[in-house]
Formats: sequence, structure tokens, C-alpha cells
Amino acid sequence: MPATAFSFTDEQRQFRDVARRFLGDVSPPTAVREWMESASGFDPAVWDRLAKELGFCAIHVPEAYGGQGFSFVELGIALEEMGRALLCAPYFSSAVLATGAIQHGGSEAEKMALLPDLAAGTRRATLAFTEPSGGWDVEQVALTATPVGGGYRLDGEKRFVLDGCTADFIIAVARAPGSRGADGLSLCILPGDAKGIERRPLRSLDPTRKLAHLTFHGARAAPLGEPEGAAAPLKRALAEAAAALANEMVGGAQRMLDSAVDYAKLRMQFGRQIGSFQAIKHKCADMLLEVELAKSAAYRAAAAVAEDDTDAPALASLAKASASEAYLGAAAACIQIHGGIGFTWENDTHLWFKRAKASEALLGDAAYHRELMMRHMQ
Amino acid sequence: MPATAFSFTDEQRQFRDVARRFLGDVSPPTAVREWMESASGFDPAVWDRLAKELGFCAIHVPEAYGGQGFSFVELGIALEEMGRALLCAPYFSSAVLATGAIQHGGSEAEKMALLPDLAAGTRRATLAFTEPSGGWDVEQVALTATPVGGGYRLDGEKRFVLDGCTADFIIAVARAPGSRGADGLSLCILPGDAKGIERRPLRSLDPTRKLAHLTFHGARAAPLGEPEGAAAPLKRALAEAAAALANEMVGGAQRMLDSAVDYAKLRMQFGRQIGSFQAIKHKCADMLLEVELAKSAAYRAAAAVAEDDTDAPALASLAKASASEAYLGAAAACIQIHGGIGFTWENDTHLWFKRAKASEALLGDAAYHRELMMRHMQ
Amino acid sequence: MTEPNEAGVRAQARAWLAEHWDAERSLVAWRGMLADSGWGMPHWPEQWHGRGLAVALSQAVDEEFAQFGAVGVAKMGIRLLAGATLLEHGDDFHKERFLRRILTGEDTWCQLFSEPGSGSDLAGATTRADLDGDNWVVNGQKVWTTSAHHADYGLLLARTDWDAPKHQGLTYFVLNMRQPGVEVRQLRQMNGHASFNEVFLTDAKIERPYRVGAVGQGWRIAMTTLAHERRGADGLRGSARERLGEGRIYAEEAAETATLMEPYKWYPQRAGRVDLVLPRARETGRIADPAVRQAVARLLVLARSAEWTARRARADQELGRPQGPEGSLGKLAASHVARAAAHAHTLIAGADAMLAGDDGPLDGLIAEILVSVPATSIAGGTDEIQRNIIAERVLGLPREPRMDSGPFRDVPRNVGG
Amino acid sequence: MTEPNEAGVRAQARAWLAEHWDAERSLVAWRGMLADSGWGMPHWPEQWHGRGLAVALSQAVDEEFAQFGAVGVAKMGIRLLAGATLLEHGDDFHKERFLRRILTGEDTWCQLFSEPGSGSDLAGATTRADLDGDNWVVNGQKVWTTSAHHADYGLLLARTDWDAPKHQGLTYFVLNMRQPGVEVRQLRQMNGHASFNEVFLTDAKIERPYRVGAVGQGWRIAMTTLAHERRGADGLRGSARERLGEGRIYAEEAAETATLMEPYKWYPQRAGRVDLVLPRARETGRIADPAVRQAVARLLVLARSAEWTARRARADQELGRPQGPEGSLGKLAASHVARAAAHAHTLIAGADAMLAGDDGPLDGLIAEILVSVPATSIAGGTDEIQRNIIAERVLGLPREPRMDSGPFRDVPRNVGG
Repeated sequence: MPATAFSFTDEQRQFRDVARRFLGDVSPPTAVREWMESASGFDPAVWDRLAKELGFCAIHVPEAYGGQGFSFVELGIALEEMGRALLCAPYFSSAVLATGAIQHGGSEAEKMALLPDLAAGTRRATLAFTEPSGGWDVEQVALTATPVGGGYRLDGEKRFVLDGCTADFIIAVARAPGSRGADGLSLCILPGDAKGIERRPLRSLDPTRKLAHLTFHGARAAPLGEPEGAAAPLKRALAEAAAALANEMVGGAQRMLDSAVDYAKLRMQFGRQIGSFQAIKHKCADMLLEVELAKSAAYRAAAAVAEDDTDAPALASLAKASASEAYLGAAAACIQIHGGIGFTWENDTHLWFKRAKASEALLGDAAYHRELMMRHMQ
Repeated sequence: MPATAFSFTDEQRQFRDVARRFLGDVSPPTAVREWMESASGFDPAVWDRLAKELGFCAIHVPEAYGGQGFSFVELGIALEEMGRALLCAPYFSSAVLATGAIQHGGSEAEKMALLPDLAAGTRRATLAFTEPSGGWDVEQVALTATPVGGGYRLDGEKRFVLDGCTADFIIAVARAPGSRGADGLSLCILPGDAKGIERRPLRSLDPTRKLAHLTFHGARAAPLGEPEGAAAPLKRALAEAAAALANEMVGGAQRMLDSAVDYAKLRMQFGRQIGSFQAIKHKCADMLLEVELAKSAAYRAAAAVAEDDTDAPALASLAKASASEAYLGAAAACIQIHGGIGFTWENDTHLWFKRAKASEALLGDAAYHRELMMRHMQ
Repeated sequence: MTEPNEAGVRAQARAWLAEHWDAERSLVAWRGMLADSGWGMPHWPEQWHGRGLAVALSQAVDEEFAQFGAVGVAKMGIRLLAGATLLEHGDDFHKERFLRRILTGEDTWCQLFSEPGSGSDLAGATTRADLDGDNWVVNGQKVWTTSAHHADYGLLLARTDWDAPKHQGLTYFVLNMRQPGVEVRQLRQMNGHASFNEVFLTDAKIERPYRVGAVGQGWRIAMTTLAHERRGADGLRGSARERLGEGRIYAEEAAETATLMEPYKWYPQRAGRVDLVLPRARETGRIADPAVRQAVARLLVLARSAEWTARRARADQELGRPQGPEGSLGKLAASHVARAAAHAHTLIAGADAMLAGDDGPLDGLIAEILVSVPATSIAGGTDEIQRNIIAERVLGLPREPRMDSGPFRDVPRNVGG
Repeated sequence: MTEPNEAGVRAQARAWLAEHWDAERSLVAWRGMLADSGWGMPHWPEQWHGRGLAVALSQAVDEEFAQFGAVGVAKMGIRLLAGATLLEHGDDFHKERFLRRILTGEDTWCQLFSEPGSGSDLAGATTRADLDGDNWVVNGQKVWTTSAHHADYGLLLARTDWDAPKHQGLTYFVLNMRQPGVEVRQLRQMNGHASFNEVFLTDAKIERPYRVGAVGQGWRIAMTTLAHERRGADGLRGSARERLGEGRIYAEEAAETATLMEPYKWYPQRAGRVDLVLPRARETGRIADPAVRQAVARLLVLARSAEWTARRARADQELGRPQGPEGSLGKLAASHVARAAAHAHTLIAGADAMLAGDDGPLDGLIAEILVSVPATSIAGGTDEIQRNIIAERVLGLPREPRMDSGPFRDVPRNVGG
């Protein structure tokens, strides 16, 4: 690999600066606190600016589908900055999960029909994949799709659906009655307010990312992509989502490191800045190491997706495993360095800690991804 | 459990003092270095004193078989002190492994015949259990015992046999031809120099404990205990050996802690004792915690064996898992605190480090014992 | 006086209880009888509501009370730390005025030591007390105060001399919390509970006799309070008595306990709820996952070893032996246990780890564990401070060079904190 | 002079090589031609065996040499650190006398900085050099010296002023190793290798002109040497050239390399041999064990991330960007990788982990890994020192208060060390 594969271009660095400035403006902790307490979980005005001014939803969507045609690397940069700012927005659900499912699973016509709206941010979608069993493999899907006319009748449940209560439409993964494992899986698409769907918000540990429980009572859905051929595109979309999430997570981890270091320079105890004590100093050095290693993994995974590398799924799992431990570790260390004040509601650290904790579980925890990675490597 | 279950009696404390003094005298690092380089691996004169003056081989052997009739707790104390002093002697093989196998697997008559010599230390035995496959389960045994007359003909190999080249007799675990798993296992006893055994010393990572490879070419052996009924007594003997080894290991771990702390108080860098730097201080505090936790586990396991507790196998595995990580951790930290000098041959730390590393693997590593423990707890 | 023996003391206690116990008495009235008879705190001196018994005999009396089903004096919360401290360092005025009402439970107390600017470095307190005529006038801010909002009195550590070295410029006071200069605000934690208060002191008044010990002796006295706290004298571990009785006195005691325990109800979650790990692993079926098994096993190795280590320390203590190193390790071990437990709970919960409240596993209890555990390594002395203590006091490693000697006035400290 | 362009320089180098290269020349003769023509060290000044080219152009020349298959000047070992240091801080006498023979490989060098009493604290050196007439007389002990037993010269850091603060009392010298006052003893390591020496200096002599830089400037000059060492100027990473050629010169170079690399042959094992982990896990079948899989995966996550982090640092460097934090993390990351690799190798080896030498897995290589890895977190700066450096230089955290300022004479130090 050329050296440039390990660095960002000047354009990418400028893009990061723009994203960081914008997100710093629209998503200070006060805004995070406001929107995390809201039902929808995001500020429509910020969403509009994000989509229109910055074109964030279109970053990696090919130009043919109304996108900007940048690569997954630019998407990773945007996500990293969103993670850093802890932006409350239905971005991951729509621009990563749903967009990815359509890109890999949809037909040409479907991509032409669906992606431009998502890329413009005028409509938002989500992927309804996980179920009450809580598994992250495609095999765990139990929602049934019974063929009816040219579409399906859906029966069953989806859980942990990101932004499931606010999405304009839902891409549900369902299986042919009687099918098992990776066989018989189809992508089904239906409006968020379709008859026969019951949407219920879930109380989430991380209030900055909204989760929903969806119950399907004979809801009618249209097919998306090849019937009963969803397993492969879905696996790919999930691997890419893991790479994307890893990039979001390292942004949060870096913010925790910055916060801890700033506080360690400020806070005095025993007549010294606490950052002059080796206990704190070395903890910060260890945080830096963990965070930089996790960043390297996240960047590498994004580059592999961008390059359509056959290693991409393994690298995505590697990055998700690394980010899961680094982010939680950095958030916990940030609380620890803040001491008692770091455990208060008033202090902002817990907002990131909770995102770290929930992101650890989202798309599968570190142990799960290490196992996945080993399967790819065997 | 009564509080006294968590403390040593005054007699036990005195016993520890005596053992520590004796072992400090006979097993200083200079002696360890001398005997670890020898072929036999031990000083016969010290062995004699150990057996005769201190009666160490007889500690937990019932008085009916020539033992002192103390409990496994006293055995644990003796082992802990031997681990601390890194005594080079065929004690674990004979007084723990072989004695345990006979105690649990032998008939009354066999115990009367065999144990007194072992308890007196006039003869030494070992248990030949593991094979080239390297497994620690009874199921891995492949050595075949073909019934011949009233005994067996043994064919196959044993590896990692503790003191296998110097033992007066060998208790080999073998299986009936064609048997599988825990079925068909028998204990077989034969002289160390029997015809048809080839004994070859193995070069061991830890030269303070000698290992042998035994090849059996139709060697004739007598049965010990119930034919094809060895699985249960063997499992028990192995669990007890794990508890015993954990006690030996925590003695070594404590020695590493003491050595690290002593050096940290002595060594000056940057105009200060290095022990005044938090990096070193906190490392020592963490070592103390790990070592004390491992001690608690080792003591509890020994007490459970002494009390014939049904939990004893689970507690033995718990203790072995704990001791494996604590000892290696303490030895590595001791090297680290010594800095470059700690990595030299001249410095004694590596002697314990190597014992820690080899003991980690002996009888199964921490991951193996955690899994065993979970099976007992399910 | 000959040393009374245990059997005799037990018999006496039983006889006294048989004669006086009445479950329909009011709690305060009964405790008044205990305070007057000395049976409430038998190891306190006879002059001050005790019977001058050895601590071991006092424990025997406790056991008799538990077995009899009788209610004891008010032993929960900060008030008992106040009692112990005043007994040791107070003058007759203090003892007269406070001890009995502490034992009856009529007064509740809080501890005003920590400040926003001095957490790990408690002796760096900057709340000031200045003598103005017959009163001390107090200004500053305290924090991490449990139950300050319904406390009658506070144990206050305040700086009275800014030119003395920092440990020598502090004085210990009893502060009347029911006065205009004392403002109490609840402090919400990241887990949503609000167990602590901030206390703002603005020209709060303390009459001269409410000073405890000499001026400048505050640090030494605060150490007494903290030592009692470490020994568990705040009684949060609860009594051994099984509360089976019915009657007015039990109802009154239950209400008191509920109020006092309110701030502590998340403490078991903070500690990681190791008890729930194996059952949860079994119920969810996650015990079949090898990675989960290893994590659970790691936790159990740690938690059991920590428990046995604590029991070793207690056993030696009970046998009257000098304390070994085990006794200082509990707090640090608890941090490891809590973290390992949170990790195991996370693995077991899988996707459910993302949910809280009614939607979360065990009605949100697992989520509460996950967002409470970070407090374990901070509250009551951070892990870093614990490691310092262990290294210096147990292992005898040298202290760090100090940067905070000399007049406190010149010691660098937090601005505005 | 206009700045030469890369294509031009490459063409020139190729042309020069085509004209002069002869594989049957002696190594020293060929290198003499390189030193005289400036093609051996093109970024050195024209006056001193170079061509005054930019570093990037010098790398282009290296590539041409590699592609051509031509042997370069002696770039391995401490001698190149000596060359770089003398080029920067030496006077004309030093440059004249030493540089050419360094490049031809006729002289080998060693570094005499570390002492038994000053490891992490290099500036605490107590080896003394005292001026006696026209000679400096050196007494003391150095340690961790690679290849001292066949070195011609040593780069010596010695104390010349005991009343100056410790960093200001040191002076830098070139010591002739071939003299009676210099005694070299091999130092055996716990892994059985003996890669280092102890050097005992007893009234060893240094003529005045062999002092480098001013008296008291030794620390600053030593920092130059160490900076070159960190930048990898000791050439231990080897050249990119594939040594396919045959002929006298290749044979002589191979012999030289073998001698120089001898002390380093366990370095790959010290680093944990990550490359062997997956193959070993597969061959032994242990990859089927879930605990082994997790340990191997943990290692690979760490090792790959560390590798990519190093590449990020290098990429930015090549692009001429200011160095990000990644650049300082390699050494600390390597410690973690080595430990994780040793752990994975242990799990994979199972009972075989107890065996060494011929009996051990891979003819003892696994055992060598297990007993070599502890050096990774010590050699070249302990993990603790690395964390200090990262925290202070990268994160900007404040330094610790110093206890070793003032005259060195009064600084507490190791007795007899």
C-alpha cells in the first residue's frame, strides 16, 4: 500500500475542519442535552443545514444517485466529527444503515428511486434488522415476509431500530416463512407510518441515539432488491456500518482524551496540577495510545471499504473491536480523572460515556467482532 | 463458614516460620542456580533433611500410612514456602501428584504398601499423565494398557512428566485398548528403570523443575486401584494438585513482590528513590493486590480440599487461574521495576519468572481453568 | 471493678430487655431508655450513655438485641460518626447537648468536609471560618454531602488560619444547619439519582462553644471521623436482626431507615451486582458463549478472591492479630470487581445493554449498574489515592516530595474552587 | 548552485555506478571510492564525503544503489551514530580522523552512555574524566554496550564537573577502546544471549583532541546521538536491497553484517514474533479453542493498529507535515504487542510452553520469545519513561517537580553505582 493510504489528503483535512467547525457550532453540550431529552431526538433545523449546507447525507452516495460521489473515507471523517460533537441526529440510521442497505441490496431502479431523497436529506430511512433476540448475525432474523401480490405481508418484531419512530420509511429484513439461516432473507420497504406497524420508542441508556421497537401485524411492504437474496448485501452493509461506527466512536474517544487532558492541566490538588502526577500523566498517555491505535484501525477500515478491499469485513470488525474498548476506556478514564465532578449530571462526560457504552453493544460487542474477524482470517 | 476458616492457626503460623527459615537456608538463589543446572535437578542431602528433619513428604498423608496426618492446609503452607524459595526438589511430583493418585486411586493394601515410603521420602514417585498432545483432561490419555497376566503391557508415550527421569517408580495413566473418553482408564505402576521404558530429559523453560519424556515399548506394569476405574480418582487428584500448585505459585509471587519493593526503596534515579514515583508505587500496590487476592484463592482452595468440600474442584480451578496470572504478572513487574538489570542472567528475578511462566502452563492455563470452573458452577 | 464476662453480660442484657421492651413504645422514648440505661451503646463510658464494656462484649449485647428482636439506638448515617467524634474530642458541653439526641435519633447529621476544590486533597479546604465577636462566621462551599437537606447539624471542617501549613490551619466545628446562611442544593449524578448535596455557606454563624477541639486541630479530629467511617461506623451495612416484629416501634424505625437509606439505594448497583451475573448468564442462555464464560469466570475469580481477602482481614482482626496487608485492599479490589461485573453484565445483555428503564433488562437495573460503576473507583478516595496509601503505608515506599508545605496562603490551588 | 532535481540525481548515480562498480573489488576499497566520490552519503556535505544533497534526494540515490545491486558504505551499528554526531559536533580533526574510516567500515564503534547507576536517568552518569596534563583520565563503569568487545572507539559520556547541575557537568569524548584501562566483559541476559557488555574504565586515557564539543556540553551532544538512534540511523532495519549478487564484495559485506547483527538476533523474538501466531494457531489446531481465538484476535487488533499507526506517522513525515502524536507511540505500543504476542504464544503452545531448546516448539523459538519479551518494555527507555515523554511532550502535561537540580555533588544517587 502506498504511504498516502495512511494519510488524509489536504482536501480531506479541510473537509474535517469544516465539519468540526460546523458541528462545534450546532452541537455544543447544551444542544446535546436539549435534543437528547426530546422525543424525536434531533433538531430539524440542524438536520436541514447538515443535509443542505454540508451535503453530509450525500457524501459517499454516487453522483448518479444524487450523491457527492466521495468515498467512505470522507464519510468516516464526517462520522468521526459527529461522534466528537455527539451530534443528536438520525444520521447513522439513514445515511449509513439504510443508504448502505439500498446501495448494496437495491436494484438500479430502486437506487435511482430511493437514494436521491436520502442523499438530499429530504427523507430519512432506517434499517430494521435486529429483533428481541438481540443477535447481530443475519441468521437471527425471524420476522416473516409472506408473499402477497407483488409484495409481502410482514409479521413479527424488530427491536433496537435506530430512529425507528421518526424514519420516513423503514427497510425491514424479513425471511420467507419456513426458511432458515442465511436463506430466504429479503429486504422489504414500507413507510414508517404504514398500517400494521406499531412503533414504540425504547428508553435507551444513551439518550443521544433513539431506539425503537417495531411490531408488524400483517403490515404490507414492497420488495427491495432480489427476493430472498438479501443475506450477502446485508452482510456487506453491516460490515460497512461497523467500519462507519468505529469512525464515529474514535471521534468520541478523542473528545474524552482532550477533555481529560484539559482538566488535568487545570485542576490543582496537593499544590500541583493533577496532570503533574504520574498516575494521571500515565493514564493520559495510555489513553492517547489506545485512541490513536483505534483511530488507525478505524481509518484503515474506512479506506478498505472505499477501496472495495476484500479484507474490508475483517478490517471493519477489527476496527469495531478496537473502537469499542478504546472509547469506553477513554470515557471511563475521563470520568476518573475528573473525580467526583465527573460523575455528576452537570458535567458533560457522562453523555459521551453513555454513547460509548451503547456503541459498544451496537452492531455487536468487541468479543463478537473479534470472533467475526477470526472467521474472516481463517 | 467460621472466621477461623480464613486464618491460620498459631501452630500453622509457626510451621510456616520453620519452613521459611529452613528453605531460606537450604535454597538461596546460589543453590537454586547450582541444582537447576544439574541433571537430577535437586540436592539429595537437602531432600533427606526435608523428608527427615521436617517430614515434609508426610504432611497430609494419614498417620495410618506413615504420614503426619496434617491437612491440605499445612501442605499448602509448605508448598507456598517452597515456591517462595524456588526449591529445586522432586516434591511436587512425588508428595503431591503421585501421593494424591495413590491416596485417591489405590486400594487400602496399596496405600499401606506404597505411601509410607513416599511419606518418609525414602522413595520418590511421579505421575505420568500428560502426553505429546499436551492436554490436561483425563480424556486425552492414549497410552494403552493391554492386560497381561495380572498386570498390563504399556505402549505409547508420556510427556511433561515431572521428575520422570529420577523417580523411583512411575504411576502411569493408561487406557484399555479401544476405550475412549473417561472410560477404560487405569492407573499402572512400574519402576522408573523398568524394562521397556525409555526416559529422556526434556529441556525445560524453567530449569528448576525437571521434565521428562517417557516412551513405553511393552513395559510391564502392575495395576494400581480399580482397573478401568481411574477417571474419578484421577480427576480428584488433579484438582487437588491444581490447588497445591496455586499455593506454591503464590509463594513465588510474594517473593517477586518483596524483591520489587526492596529494589524500589534502594534504587535512586533523578535524585529520588524510584519507589517514590507513582508509576512504581502504583505498580507495587497493584502487585500487592493481585498477590493477596491470589493468596486468598489459594488458601481457600487448600481449605476446601482439607474439608473435603464438594466445591473443592471449582475452587482449585479458581485458585489456579488466579495464581497463574498473579505470579506471571508479579514476576514481569519485578523485572520491569529492576529495569535492565532485571533482564540479566546475573539478577535472580528470571529464575522466578521462568517458574511462573512454566507453572502457568502446568496442569492447564488460566483460560482452561476458568472454563473448568464454569463447568463446575453450571 | 472486675471485668464482666460474656455470659454474664448476655444474661443481664436479656433480663433488662425482658423487663423493659415494649413494641408499642415510641421509638424516641425507647431509645431514651437505652441511652439512659447504657444498653444502647454498651462500649461507651458509663457517664455518657454507655456501660464501659469492651467492644467484643458490646457486640455480644448487639447479638442479644438481634435475637430478642429489640430495636437499638439510632446507628445509621453520619450521626454515629458525629457521636464517635464528639465522644473522643468534644467537651462536656458537646456531649451533653448532642450525644443523647444522636442516640435517640431526634437529630440527624451530615458531614461538611469535601469541597469542589478539594476532593482527593481534603486538607486543601478553603471554606473559611472567621471569629467575629462571639461567633464564627463561615463562608465557602461544601459538596458530596449526604442527606444535608434534612440534617440538623453538620460536622464542619473550615480554615481558620491561612498562614499556617495547610493541615494546621483547619478547625472542626458543629454547624447548625437550620439557619439562613446555609443553603442546600441537590446534586444529580450521571445515573439520575441525587444522593448528595452541595452546601453553600454564606455568613453562616457558629457560636463559640460549637467549636470542637482547639483551633488548628481540625485535621486531626477529621481523621477520627474518617477512621470511624472506614470502620463502617456509619452503620450502612444494616443490623443482623431480622425485622419480624410488629408494632409501633418497628414502623417508626422502618420509616427512619427508609429515609436514611434513600441516598444509598444505588450502592449495590455501583458495586456491580456480582450476585446477578451467573443467574443472568443462565437465564439469557448467554452462558453458552465461550467469551461470556471467560468474562464471567474472570469476574468470579476476582470477586470471590476479594471477598475471601476481606474475610482474612476480619478473621485476623477478630483474633486480635496485627492487621496484615489484606485490610487495606478492599476498596481497590472493589473497583476491579465493579468494572469486571459491568463488563460481564454488558456481554450478557448484548443488544439489551443499550436499553434503560422499563425497557432495559431487569427493569433498568442492568443499565443502572452500567452507569453507576464508574463511581466505585472515585467515591471515598480514588483508586489513585488508594494506591498511594497502599504503597506508602503497607509497603513502606517513600512519599512523594510535597509541593504544598509552607503557609497555605501560598500553596497553589484551584481558582474559585 | 541550482537545486538538482531527482531524475537528474538518479541518472548521475546510475551513471557513476555503471562506470565504477565491480563486485570483485574489496569492500574497503569500494567504500573508499564511495567516500571520496560522495555517493556513499550524498546528504553529507561535499567537504566530508558527501554531495550536499537533500535527504529526500539521498534516499533516491539509496534506491538506485539498491536497484543496481551495489554495496553502500558501512551503515550498520553504532558507527553511523558516531559519524552523524561527529559531523554535527566534531571539529576538523575528528572529521578527518574518523569519518572516512567509519564509512569504509575499517573502524567499529560502541556507545558508552548507560551506567549501572544511571539507566532511565542517563544524565546521572558518574563515570568521571579528570584532566591530568595533556590527557583525560577516565574511571567508572558503563553498561548495555553493544559490540564493545570488538569496537575500536567508544562514544563516551563522562562527568567532568561535580559542582555543576547534573546535565551541565558532562563532557563528550571519543575513547580509544584498544588500551589497557578498558576492560570489556560480556553480560548474559535472562534469555541466555549475551548481546551487551559491561565496560570497566580504570585510568583509561583520552588525549585532549579526542574531546568532542566544549567541556560541559556532553549532554547536548549525547542527545544528538540518541536522536539519530531513535531515527533508526543505526541501520538495524537493514537495507532494501535484495542481496542477490555474487562476488568478493558481497561475501565481505555478508561477513561484516553477520558479525554486526549477532547481538541482535533475538530482537525479533523480543518483539513477540506476531508473524508466527496465526500459523502456529492453525498448525497446532489450537485455533479451534475460543479462548485462543479471542487472544489471537486481541493481539492482531493491537499489532495491526500499531503497524498502521506507525505508517500514519511515516506518511505524514513523508508529506512534510508536522509530526502528529502517532510518532511518539511506537515504543509503548511495541511493549503491548510483545506482551500480547507472548500471551497468545503461551496459550497456543499449551503444555509445550514449558519446553525450551530442541524440545520446545519451533526448536526453542517459542521459549525464546517467552523469555525475551520482558526486555521490550525496558530496553531503549522503559514504558514508564515513554509514558512520561508522551504525557509531557505530546499532551503538554506539566513536568514533575525535580529533585535533582543543584550541584550534582549533592544529588542523592545510588551508592557504589
